[in-house]
Amino acid sequence: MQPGLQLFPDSASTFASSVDWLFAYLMAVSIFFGLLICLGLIYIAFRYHRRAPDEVGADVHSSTLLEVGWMVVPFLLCLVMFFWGAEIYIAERQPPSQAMEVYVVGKQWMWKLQHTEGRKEINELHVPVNRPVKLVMASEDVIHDFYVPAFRLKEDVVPGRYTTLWFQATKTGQYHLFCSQYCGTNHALMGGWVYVMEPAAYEAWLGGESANGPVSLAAGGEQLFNSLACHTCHQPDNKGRGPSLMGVYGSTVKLEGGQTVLADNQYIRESILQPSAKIVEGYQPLMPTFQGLVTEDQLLQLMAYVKSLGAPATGPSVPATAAKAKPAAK
Amino acid sequence: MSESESILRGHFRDLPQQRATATLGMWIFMATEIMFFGGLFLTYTVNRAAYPGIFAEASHHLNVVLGTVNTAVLICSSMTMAMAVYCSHKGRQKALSIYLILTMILGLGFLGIKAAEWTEHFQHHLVPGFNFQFSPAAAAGPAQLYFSLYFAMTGMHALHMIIGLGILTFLLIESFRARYTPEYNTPVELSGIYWHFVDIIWIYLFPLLYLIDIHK
Amino acid sequence: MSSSAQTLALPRKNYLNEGYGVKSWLLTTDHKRIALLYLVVVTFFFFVGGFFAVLIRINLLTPAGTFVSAETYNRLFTMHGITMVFFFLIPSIPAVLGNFLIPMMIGARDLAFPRLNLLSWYIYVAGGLFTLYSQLAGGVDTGWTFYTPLSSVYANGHVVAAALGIFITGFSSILTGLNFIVTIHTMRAPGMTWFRLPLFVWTHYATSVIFILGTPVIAIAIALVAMERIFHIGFFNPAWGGDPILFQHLFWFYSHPAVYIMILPAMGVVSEIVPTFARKRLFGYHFVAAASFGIAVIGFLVWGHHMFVSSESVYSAMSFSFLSYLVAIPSAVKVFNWMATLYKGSVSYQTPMLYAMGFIGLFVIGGLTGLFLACLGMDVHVHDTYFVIAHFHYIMVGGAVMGYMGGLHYWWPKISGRLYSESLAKFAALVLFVGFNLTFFPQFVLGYMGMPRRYHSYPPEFQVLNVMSTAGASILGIGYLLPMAYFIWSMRYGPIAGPNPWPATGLEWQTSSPPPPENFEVTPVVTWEPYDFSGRPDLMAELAAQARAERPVSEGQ
Amino acid sequence: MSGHNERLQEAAEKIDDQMAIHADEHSPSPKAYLAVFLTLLCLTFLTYEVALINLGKWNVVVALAIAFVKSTLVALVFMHVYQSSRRTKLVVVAGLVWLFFLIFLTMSDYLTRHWLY
Repeated sequence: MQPGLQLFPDSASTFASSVDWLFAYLMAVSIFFGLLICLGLIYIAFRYHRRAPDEVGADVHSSTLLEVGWMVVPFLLCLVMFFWGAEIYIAERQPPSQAMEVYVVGKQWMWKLQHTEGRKEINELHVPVNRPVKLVMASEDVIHDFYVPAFRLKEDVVPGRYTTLWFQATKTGQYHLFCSQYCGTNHALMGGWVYVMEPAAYEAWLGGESANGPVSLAAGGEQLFNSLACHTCHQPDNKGRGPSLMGVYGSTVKLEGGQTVLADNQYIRESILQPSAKIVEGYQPLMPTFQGLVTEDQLLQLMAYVKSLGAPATGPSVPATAAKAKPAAK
Repeated sequence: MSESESILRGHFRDLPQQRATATLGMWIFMATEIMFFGGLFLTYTVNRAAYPGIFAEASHHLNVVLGTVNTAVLICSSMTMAMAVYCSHKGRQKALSIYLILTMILGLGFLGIKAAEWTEHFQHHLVPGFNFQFSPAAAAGPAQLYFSLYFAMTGMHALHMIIGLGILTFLLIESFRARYTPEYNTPVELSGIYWHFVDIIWIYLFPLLYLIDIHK
Repeated sequence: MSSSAQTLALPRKNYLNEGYGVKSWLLTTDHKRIALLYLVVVTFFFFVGGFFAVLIRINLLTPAGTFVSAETYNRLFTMHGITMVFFFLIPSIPAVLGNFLIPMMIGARDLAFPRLNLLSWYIYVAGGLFTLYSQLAGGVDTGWTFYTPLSSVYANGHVVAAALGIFITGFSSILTGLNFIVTIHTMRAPGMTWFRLPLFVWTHYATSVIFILGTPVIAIAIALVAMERIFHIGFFNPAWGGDPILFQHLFWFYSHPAVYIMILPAMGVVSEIVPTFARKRLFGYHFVAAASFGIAVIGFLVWGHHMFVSSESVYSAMSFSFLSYLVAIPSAVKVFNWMATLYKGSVSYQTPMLYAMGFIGLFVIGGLTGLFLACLGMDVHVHDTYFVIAHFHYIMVGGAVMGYMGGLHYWWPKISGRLYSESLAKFAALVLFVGFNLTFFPQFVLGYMGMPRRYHSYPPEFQVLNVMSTAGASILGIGYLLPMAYFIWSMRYGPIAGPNPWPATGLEWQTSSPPPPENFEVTPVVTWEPYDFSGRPDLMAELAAQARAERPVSEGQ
Repeated sequence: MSGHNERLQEAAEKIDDQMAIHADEHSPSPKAYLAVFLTLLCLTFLTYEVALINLGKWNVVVALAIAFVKSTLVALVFMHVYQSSRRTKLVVVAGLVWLFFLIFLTMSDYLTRHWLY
């Protein structure tokens, strides 16, 4: 980082420039009205200063036209802000389907990150430049917030559910990563760096420290699936006491009672932690809860595994995200 | 400063003004109460939407017959309270006292039945924080949430009932002293509004907690 | 300026000398005395909260933040927030100035429920004692927002005691709001129609609506947090089945409108000061009155803009963003109408007017930066950064506290019957204005740079701006001590003010200063339009008399 | 312009100055109370019976509709809202509208979580 007084943050994502342009518009409107009012006050101070002790003001005290004017004009300017801001916000919530996924777990007071290929890191995130990256985030304890000012992006990491964040870095370099939702004693220390790398350098980094390369996330999930004995009930041929998980991810599941649910991250998570909340049609609520038995990291591994069962031919992420873009049964 | 002696307080012009003031104050307090219970109703709604199945399952542990009887008891007490207010307007001192006593008995009856229900939940380990047990065990978390809300809502309601009984006791003592006349009966009128409001809360608690899932 | 010849002594009978014992104060049902009781406690909490702020700013002088530990720092900003929001800002203008003035402004002898009024002071003090206890016993480190599950499960401090304090104080707010609404409806003097009410009364009506309809919701939310913490039942903790976002909904349903509890009464103060010192009817009276209600009602529909990044649904975020922009309309109406009131006025710049102008300028900056935060794409970047801190301090300190200070200076002659030193007061106002901007303007830049709020230590590139902010805070601190000193001085040594020193048009100026216990010797009858000078022969005569008295001496202002 | 102001003023006065409530003069007769009382008891029985039938998601709707009818009856007759001033009615409506704000806007978040991901 450059020493001395810096007054504007780095811009290193596709969103950064669009947010900065929006900022410019907001500043222009603000400066215009700020100056209008302050200069107006100063003008009045000189022009209408009381000149005689018994002087009173002129008797002008209403004008409907003026009132309507200064209601409508600011509101129209605000409408522009609203639509412009909403457009960026919606884009920020719609990760492209080919985005690479990184799994993030926040806990007091560190960030744990796992790449699908298996490389893990703490308080650091390595990503390739010019490639969309989607973060799937979970919290082990309280609410945290993943914030990268240079990307102009943040999103709370809420316990009990998955939140997502996506970006496409545009400039290699090292950028601040902050936790921006107050999370307890060492909140200020819960941060680190995001390293945006050239694709080749990133690939090399992914290979990792160990000689034979890390175990992929889905493979780790499969080991876990077997060691937790999930496979005894969830057999691939639908003959177990639980439903088969082949091709479940991203599909629409029929529930007891006639409702349906989209099998997304949240559903997989709930099915592991609150299995009796939603019962698949034709099955008994026999599954025990795994609340407290699996960590958030392990849950994400299991999820990656279930996801890999979804579409074994084309690789993990593509059909899942495509399916998610459709609205679920409400 | 002899405020308590005369009916008209010093800072009012006349009795109608004083009466309108007290009535408006009471109604504004009722609006506050709506929002107070509203927070609980919202918490209930959000969580029921999250766990419809388990909430239904948990609601089956309530005694619907007792709940229905209690609803009827409370409606009866509202009737007697309404009659008490009516008698205070007409200046029927003795009938006023009798209706107040009836209302109190019905109110106590409601609380008694409620206490019996709570005892039953306690014996069945359905009180959150006190060795809560639920089967299937996988549903214990949300079921405990249901019972937390159940106790929070019925407990808050019962607290209002107890406060109401305190107010009724005060009214009864004052009515023995023949304080309420056709000219001055605002306290009875306002206590009536409060009592009916507590009734209305129960009118919503009853279906939401007991009824809507019993067919499942 | 106008201790004009006729009144050189305080009125023989006034509310201050009605009784002298402790009992005559602690058991009083006189709204004016209760207002002073509030003034004492509110001032106490202001300096408690200010003390915490000073420690926070000292700690942030260096990036490493070694002045206090992280744990202590977290407790400091939490207690700064809780004290300032719940025990200073929310009661300040309504409970002190509102209590004192509303009955007088509408020509009543007292509030509708005087004993309830006293009770609400005791409830407020009781709540304050719980919170003080939690602070002395080691504090709370949840942030004033009490976000779950941090507050309900993970935090170490005395959360339950602090929550109980806020819960109890809430009832004080509810009773005050109830009292105001009923009083405004039923206690008005003959001829005091709705559209002759001073805007101070209108804004307090709107504030009271928030008090009575918002406060119960936070009371229940805070109570649920306490229950979750004590009994380990999961309303909000996801590990126990609850939903942490639900708490945020319940919390902000009140706490966003609570911002309008702070700013609306201050707008009321400014709407009184501006016509008085411009000697001109308030421009667009009906629109300004309606704008108060607009702010109070729309204020209840925008709370979700505190949750744009907390996994709120996109649809919901968009509707909250849109509704937030609606608040801009009544805010703009207020500001432009004040400007239009000054236009072609006969403006004099005494201390209250300086505060009112300071309010307008700072509120405009606070309001305009609010547009950034209501804007979805922008908020994602600046949410939970120092940009937000700067924004709400511009509203709460630059707006609400400036309004409160302006109101105190404006009505001090009425409250105490005496004048303060005008030159000293002007100097203090200037110090406050400079100190305030130096403290908080750099924080906008810090926020856009990305410095998150509630950070005990920070990256070194943020240091220069933080040092500027701390420097400003030290100036601000002195600025607040000055008025404290000269107000106390004036209580004994200040020149006698007379009934209507500025002069102003409101009913409260039609009685002696300090007013008699029953406010008016005879119930006033109102026949004039609000803020009208030229239609008031009595005031015009007073002005002429003052002019005659002053002209030969030619006193420079 | 002044005509406009006068009309505004008149409207505001209308809301306010119906404050001389003489509820005692128009309060309902015991007969009305009895009728409402019996209706309430019948509705209580009805809501219990209907709850036993499986109507799917309509069970909630029916139960709440009956509760709404019951509470409206209590408010209008027992609490004398029907005879009360417009001001009192305004307060009641304000309470309900604010309750609607709270529940509607909060649920608009929960129920639309899947609209756009």
